[in-house]
Amino acid sequence: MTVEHGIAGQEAVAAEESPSVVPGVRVGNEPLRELPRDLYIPPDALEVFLETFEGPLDLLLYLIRRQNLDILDIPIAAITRQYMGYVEVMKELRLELAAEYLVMAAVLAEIKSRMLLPRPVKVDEEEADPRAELVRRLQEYERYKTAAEDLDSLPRVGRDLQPATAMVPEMPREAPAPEVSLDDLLMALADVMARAEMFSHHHVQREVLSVRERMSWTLQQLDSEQFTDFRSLLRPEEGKRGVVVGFLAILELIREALLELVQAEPFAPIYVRARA
Amino acid sequence: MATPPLKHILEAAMLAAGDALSLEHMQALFPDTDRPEKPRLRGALLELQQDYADRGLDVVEVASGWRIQVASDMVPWLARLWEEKPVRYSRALLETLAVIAYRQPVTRGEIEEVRGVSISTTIMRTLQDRGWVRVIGHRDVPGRPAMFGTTRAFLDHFNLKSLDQLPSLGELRDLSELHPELDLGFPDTADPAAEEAADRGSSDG
Amino acid sequence: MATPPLKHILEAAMLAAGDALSLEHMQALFPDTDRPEKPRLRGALLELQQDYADRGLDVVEVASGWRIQVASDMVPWLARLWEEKPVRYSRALLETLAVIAYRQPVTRGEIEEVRGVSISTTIMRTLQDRGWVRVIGHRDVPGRPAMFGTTRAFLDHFNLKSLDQLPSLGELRDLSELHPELDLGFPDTADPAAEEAADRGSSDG
Repeated sequence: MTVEHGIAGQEAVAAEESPSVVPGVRVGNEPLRELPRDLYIPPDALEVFLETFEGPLDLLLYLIRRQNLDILDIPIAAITRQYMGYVEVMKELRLELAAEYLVMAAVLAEIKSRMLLPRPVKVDEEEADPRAELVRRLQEYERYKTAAEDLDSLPRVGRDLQPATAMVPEMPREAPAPEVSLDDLLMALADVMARAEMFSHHHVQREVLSVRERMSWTLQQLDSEQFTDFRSLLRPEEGKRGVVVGFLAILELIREALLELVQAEPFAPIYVRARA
Repeated sequence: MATPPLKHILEAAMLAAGDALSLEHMQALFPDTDRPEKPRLRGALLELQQDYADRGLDVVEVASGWRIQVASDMVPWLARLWEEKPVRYSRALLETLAVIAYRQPVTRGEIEEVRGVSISTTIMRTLQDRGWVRVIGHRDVPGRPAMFGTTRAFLDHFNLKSLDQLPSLGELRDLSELHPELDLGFPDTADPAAEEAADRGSSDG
Repeated sequence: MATPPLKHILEAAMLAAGDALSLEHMQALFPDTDRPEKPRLRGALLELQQDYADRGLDVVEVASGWRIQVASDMVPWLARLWEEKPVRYSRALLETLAVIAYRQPVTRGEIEEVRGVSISTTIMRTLQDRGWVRVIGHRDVPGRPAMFGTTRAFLDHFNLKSLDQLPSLGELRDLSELHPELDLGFPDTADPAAEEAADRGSSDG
């Protein structure tokens, strides 16, 4: 019996007492007579136990740490055999066996075979220990596994601490009015116009917005009760263009039947009134 | 573990809960064997009340129990605590505003016709409350619907001197590029619709 | 209206917010003309910290600002305040979070390489839904995989001010650290494990 089997054997009291045939578990074509000797947990807890591994690296680390081995000096043959034992059990218990476990099995087998080969007398600097990559990955994984445990032990909200909150009676919330950019507005209009098919050929026209604006202004000057002097709606100080715009606005309003004109006699003052 | 003073346990509990706790609920914090009687709880709460005097916080009894709350004279100092996130206007509101700007004077019915959907009263009220839109008359048709137009405040907000400074509908079309069949000059655009249109254009011609 | 002491305004604000407030946010509580400088704010917060000593409440600084929280030694007394037990996180989730926290920016593929297993979409979604992890860019390699990093909310949740405060990662050691003296003279017999392996290899077969 090898050394690590000895250690495992001392731990594996439950495994030693296990029934000689594990029900329903077959390895290859043979029923599994015994659980792997290094299992130290009762077989009925095996499934739960195996499911706690976070992957092949986690399982390997467990095998190494359990025997107090230095991660830099893994007895690859022994570890490989133990690893394969667990993988076989996982397969037979029909645990959902991630492909990563099988990949790791292949990696271990390859390292084992390379270590069996006779080594050249002169060791090249380049020729690294075949375990190097595995050791690197194991250490890397172990760092983060430990980091995860550290993280879990940090005080955290909801478990170890709770932000303190006081009620606020009738809070006067000054909700600021939303900002709207001109781009937002124009995009909204482009959308609505597209929907309304305003852009189809025969509708495309030069919208004279100043006329529209002036129509609004003109309407605001008017009253449906009394007449307003037509001339007061045109503002010479705006120049020729301003007068034309004002005039067009009035014409447009008449066309839309929004106002009416009255002239008592030729050349008399023209009066305007909003149509009631 | 040493037991903290009762008033500090109650203080922490009320602040952790962030809401009122009944005396029964406070009692339930303790194991059966060490449950303080209600008079003791009340005593501790009154002590807390004294500790809190002049601190901007009150320990008060309300219908559902006791709670810690910000004192009313402190409230004005917190008014800006939540004001940082302005709400956003809905798409419907922006479209309505755009239609009013471009088609004024315009009635609600006319806006609905352009947009193809009905407009909620809330939207019209919001636009008027904001001071961007006002009623500028009534159309002389049955029902005398109000006609809306934009205001000076609207122009000011968008930093415009007059509505003329808004792009024309034609320029807007370019902005949206929604109808590429008009873009006959650029047959090599990636838009398949444009290519299709260009194809048709040549075979038609 | 008399101005209350600065520390009381800040206390009320933090308690009203029920969460961390940045110094900038605290400054914004005051009108432009009367905005306290950050050193003054810090001074007031340190005063508060002293006032709170031995009271079962802490004034702490975390990533997104300062908050008042129920001290951890008080939490056992409040355990019965909530019906539900605090959530336990799975090892898979914690390990994934640890790799992201220590190695950011990191792609999902890189996390999987470190952990030696594929990572479920559920875990990545949970971490993002909780707001602890977010996509902070894409690596410029084929497929442009998303790179993940942690957020302020992550630091806040674990009561940290910055990533510096995370416990330090373990050291990586090198194989050459082992038996260096043997490697010098007897390169071909230096490795006892290889011999052992050879032994067993033959007996296993």
